[in-house]
Amino acid sequence: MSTPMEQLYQQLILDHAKHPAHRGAQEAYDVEVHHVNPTCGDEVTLRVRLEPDASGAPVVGELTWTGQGCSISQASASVMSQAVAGVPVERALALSADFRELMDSRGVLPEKFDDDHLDEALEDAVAFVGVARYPARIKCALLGWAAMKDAVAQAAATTPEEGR
Amino acid sequence: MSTPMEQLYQQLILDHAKHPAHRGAQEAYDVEVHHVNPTCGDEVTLRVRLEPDASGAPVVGELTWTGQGCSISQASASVMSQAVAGVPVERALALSADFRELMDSRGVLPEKFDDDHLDEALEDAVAFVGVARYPARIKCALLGWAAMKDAVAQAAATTPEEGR
Amino acid sequence: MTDTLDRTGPADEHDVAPRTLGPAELAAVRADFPLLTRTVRDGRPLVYLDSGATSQKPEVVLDAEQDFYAQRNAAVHRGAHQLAEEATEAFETARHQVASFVGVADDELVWTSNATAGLNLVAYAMSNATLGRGGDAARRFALAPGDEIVVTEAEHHANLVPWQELAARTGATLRWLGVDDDGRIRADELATVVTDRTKVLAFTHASNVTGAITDVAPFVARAREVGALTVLDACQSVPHLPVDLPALGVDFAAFSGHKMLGPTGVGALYGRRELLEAMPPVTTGGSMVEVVTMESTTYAPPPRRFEAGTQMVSQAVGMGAAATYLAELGMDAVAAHERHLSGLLLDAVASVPGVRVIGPTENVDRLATVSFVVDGVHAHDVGQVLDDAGVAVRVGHHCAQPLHRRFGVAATARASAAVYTTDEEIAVFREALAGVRAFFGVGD
Amino acid sequence: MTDTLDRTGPADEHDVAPRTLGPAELAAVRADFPLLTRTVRDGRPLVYLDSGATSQKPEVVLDAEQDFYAQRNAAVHRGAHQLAEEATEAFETARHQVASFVGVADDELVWTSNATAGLNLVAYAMSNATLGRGGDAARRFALAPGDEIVVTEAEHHANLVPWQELAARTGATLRWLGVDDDGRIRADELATVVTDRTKVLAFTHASNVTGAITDVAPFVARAREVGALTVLDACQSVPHLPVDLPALGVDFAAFSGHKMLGPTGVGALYGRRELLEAMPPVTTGGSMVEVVTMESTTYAPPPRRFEAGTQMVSQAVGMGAAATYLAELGMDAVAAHERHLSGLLLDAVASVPGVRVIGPTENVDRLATVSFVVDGVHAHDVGQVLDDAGVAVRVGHHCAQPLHRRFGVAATARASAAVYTTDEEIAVFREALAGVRAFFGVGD
Ligand SMILES: Cc1ncc(COP(=O)(O)O)c(C=O)c1O
Ligand SMILES: Cc1ncc(COP(=O)(O)O)c(C=O)c1O
Ligand code: FES
Ligand code: FES
Repeated sequence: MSTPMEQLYQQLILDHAKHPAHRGAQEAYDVEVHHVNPTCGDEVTLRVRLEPDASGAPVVGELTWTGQGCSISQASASVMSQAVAGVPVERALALSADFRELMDSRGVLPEKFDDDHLDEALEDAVAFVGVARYPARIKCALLGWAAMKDAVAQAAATTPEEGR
Repeated sequence: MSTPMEQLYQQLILDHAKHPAHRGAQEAYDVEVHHVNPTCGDEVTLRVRLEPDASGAPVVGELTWTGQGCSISQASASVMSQAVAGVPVERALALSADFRELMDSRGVLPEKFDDDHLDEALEDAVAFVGVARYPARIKCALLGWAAMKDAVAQAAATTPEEGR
Repeated sequence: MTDTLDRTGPADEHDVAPRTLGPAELAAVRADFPLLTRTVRDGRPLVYLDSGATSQKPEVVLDAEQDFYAQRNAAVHRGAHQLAEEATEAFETARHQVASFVGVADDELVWTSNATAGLNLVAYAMSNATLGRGGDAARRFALAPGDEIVVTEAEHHANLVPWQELAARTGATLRWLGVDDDGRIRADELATVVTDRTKVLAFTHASNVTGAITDVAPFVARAREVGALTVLDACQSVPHLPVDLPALGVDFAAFSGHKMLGPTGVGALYGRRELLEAMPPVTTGGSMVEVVTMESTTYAPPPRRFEAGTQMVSQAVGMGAAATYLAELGMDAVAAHERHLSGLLLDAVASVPGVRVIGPTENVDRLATVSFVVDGVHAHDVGQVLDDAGVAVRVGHHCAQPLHRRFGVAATARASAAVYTTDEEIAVFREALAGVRAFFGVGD
Repeated sequence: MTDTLDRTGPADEHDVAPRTLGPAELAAVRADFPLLTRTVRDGRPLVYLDSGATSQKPEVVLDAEQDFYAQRNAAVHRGAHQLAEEATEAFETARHQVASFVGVADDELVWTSNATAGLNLVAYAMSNATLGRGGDAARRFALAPGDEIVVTEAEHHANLVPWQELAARTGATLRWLGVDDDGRIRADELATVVTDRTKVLAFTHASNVTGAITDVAPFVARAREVGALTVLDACQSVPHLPVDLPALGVDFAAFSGHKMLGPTGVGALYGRRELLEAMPPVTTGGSMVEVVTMESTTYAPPPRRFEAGTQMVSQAVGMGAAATYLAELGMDAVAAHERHLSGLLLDAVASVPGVRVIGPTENVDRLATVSFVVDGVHAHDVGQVLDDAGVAVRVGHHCAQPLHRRFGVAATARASAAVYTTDEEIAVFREALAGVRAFFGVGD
């Protein structure tokens, strides 16, 4: 059995922290948001562009982020970016709600995260279950997700269904 | 032996409280002061006129007071008025300092108040020694004295030695 | 005078009779309060009838604080270590305990050092808004000459002087509702005194002098009609009555831990969420900010925006334990017991010649707080004689000079009970009171 | 890096070497602190290196509070009964204990809920004076556009944000002194930044980040030259050094109980008597007034003028006990012990590759508070690994964002010791720190 510390810093998290996905600042975007983790002052700036899918419904298009933070926050933003890139806006928001639930779990995996129920987009996100045991770190893991949720919601509200 | 309560409310104090001396508001005065006991909101208004003695030094002349307060404060103002009426300003201030010392005594009679050393002007004032055991009542006993001290000092400062 | 003795039933006949505390239960309650066993003035058993000033504390409150210091003391909302986590958890659990005790959401409850600080917080937020702090969102809190602040003649200085000062800082005008001969706030004056110019209506839920309980509904209704904010001084109600602040409909309410069986050094301010969100901060410093540069600062959301610096963590934990203790007794039972005591107090005072009550003499809509004057004897002298019998009452103006002036007295003596007060204690009080006038040789 | 290991002697060779704490004495001290015996994270002994955030409390402090509640709890400065007398006596004795601990008169010490509240009190008194409150006597505290408030880049948010807000409220301008590469406030900038326009100079006695101790003399000298008021943040100095405020010559100083072995929920503000006397009140309410009518109010003399409502009595008593405890150990001995610890901490950090100190690296004029960054590892991750070894440090910006920005970092980890810290604890810290970079796979 691994210790709580090992569960917190799973290899997958350390890897994402070292080589974060979607880090950057794209030129073209609908919305940019800036979120701060008030407990530590760390920040993330996230840009997103929505695209219409075949039916015209909005889908998360290009998404990049920059900012500084601990390994948990960097890894989580990285995992988040991969999870939501290319998915419909509604699904991105639902994934964000799922992740929040994981963080509120106090380390007991909620049913929707067990192997039988897991949304495959959250496959890497499950690695963060260990964070839920450390209340002070939950905000770290949520930082990127909160920024994404905010940005996507803003973009969806300002971009008409038929993407212009 | 009398109880602390009986020492607090000695008959002399109850008598002074019932029939206070120098209560009133004289027409002619050099200075009027208004003092408040902040713990209870009780007040005294005191008027005093100084007169020069034979050598021209200022002496407490007519002195009257009004106001409301507990029996301790009324009795103390009464005793104070009798103690300082007609005495030189300096002596009045010294008596006031002696009385303060009595109040700071925590109920142990200071030497200057024992029978051998007592200034006869303070004869009645000794009755207040029991008050010193009740910290919340010390301000009651001091209210009139503080007003007198303030008024007399002000009057002495504005009235030239050679009384006009 | 009244036939209220033993009246423990509901004021409104349609209510179900609330549970009160039986003798065994009351004995168990008393056993929880270490101080109640002490003696005063040469061995007399203490009869503590000064709970309106500050209540005594049950062991669970002392233990909660002791346990916090001995087991999980650390700075909260800071630091990654386990103690800090545990301290934060204890602090926020306490917030939940106190918030739910008065029916509000956790993030609508701001810790303050006492009720006075809570009331001042609202007043200073308004003057900061007046000076442009908090920007557009805060403009609804701004005051200007011509605007009016309405208080009442029944207020404790804590709910009067901050508004006088706010008026002086902003140029607004202070007005007030009077009280009737029973000491009740004159709700009939609401229609004329509270007008379109009124921006704030600040009033007490229960008077610490008369014990009168305010019927809040007409105040809130009138304030809403004219668009004024309501600020409730809930200092004397929260410890003694079931209080559901959202049901009362007030915008803000303040109360203190030390009057509700909790520690000194802690109180709480309730504010409706949307108001707290729009309000500029007052005390500034650490833990209530977001981004700080040398030039300027952005602020955290409420409640943290109003909690600057290291908080009274241990005291919050103690106040949480006190709220839980009261909730477990049941505030209906507490109120019923105290209504019984109120009847006994009124009867005791009525039975002694030359004693006059300041406040309602009928045992209806009042606390077990009875202020009175004894003909010919100053309140402080009354208190001294009672003290000699072991009976602790408060004397003076009880931080309500205008109310005393309204009744033409400078000071009163006040007997105020709490959940741990017994019938026997009130009997001792009665007997001591009966001897006062004779002691000073007044009356017949 | 430095040869400061075991350096316990005086910085100035002409001083007599101060007494430090021997091993037996230190063991006795530790036995006084119940929390220090607890374990964290699956049974590891706690190594508490977060005293800069809040200190642990000796049993005498807990007992003083417990005893107050169980024996003499009552409202102070009110009421004629024996409990009230005893509570008042306990409260004022505590004031004397804390006042004399920093060398000031009892009536120059105002209780506050923490240091933040003390600093805000001065800032709000100044804006109240600016609005005409306090009349002519208070005019010296008034600010106008063109006036300047000077702070420093080393300040805790508690001694920065209140001055930003004061500037915003009054139209005055905020300026600041920079810090040098060691984290020391640049006293050389006093001559240019502090000018005739400066009305207040607010600065810290010791930084909670760098541990640098300020040489107060040139600041006070310059402020006097230009007629500016000085406000000292003594939060980090009073718990760790002998401090004589009148000897320092500052006008105001604020500190907190919880950082000096005392309870949460209490702090103190020192103000020179003539200043407190001239200053208008800030928080208003009960117990700080003289005559209150519905129209207006007159105020009590200091310190009561600044102590509105029911005070944190039990906490004041606890803070008094803490001051007495420290005074009995002797602040010279405490400071000598902590200078020794500071040397050990600096050496520990210097011995681990890839670790950089933010603040003075020489063990001179600094506290046993060492903040550092680990190359390639975020401070919070550093803290988490230390926590897993039982070592409690603080991570983040420590409420000093501008100072962190000055050093180009968002966060640091901070190890801060107190009188109860041992050599062995610092060795545990060192070992855990040495494993951090390997854990995250950075470095070699
Ligand atoms: C240097 C300094 N100033 C001010 C403060 C604020 O103290 P408190 O949070 O007790 O008000 C602190 C502690 O957080 C500090 O370290
Ligand atoms: C009705 C009322 N309001 C306000 C207060 C002030 O409470 P505190 O002194 O705890 O701030 C009190 C108590 O003194 C009170 O009885
Ligand atoms: S510590 Fe700042 S985001 Fe994790
Ligand atoms: S009680 Fe007011 S003067 Fe004695």
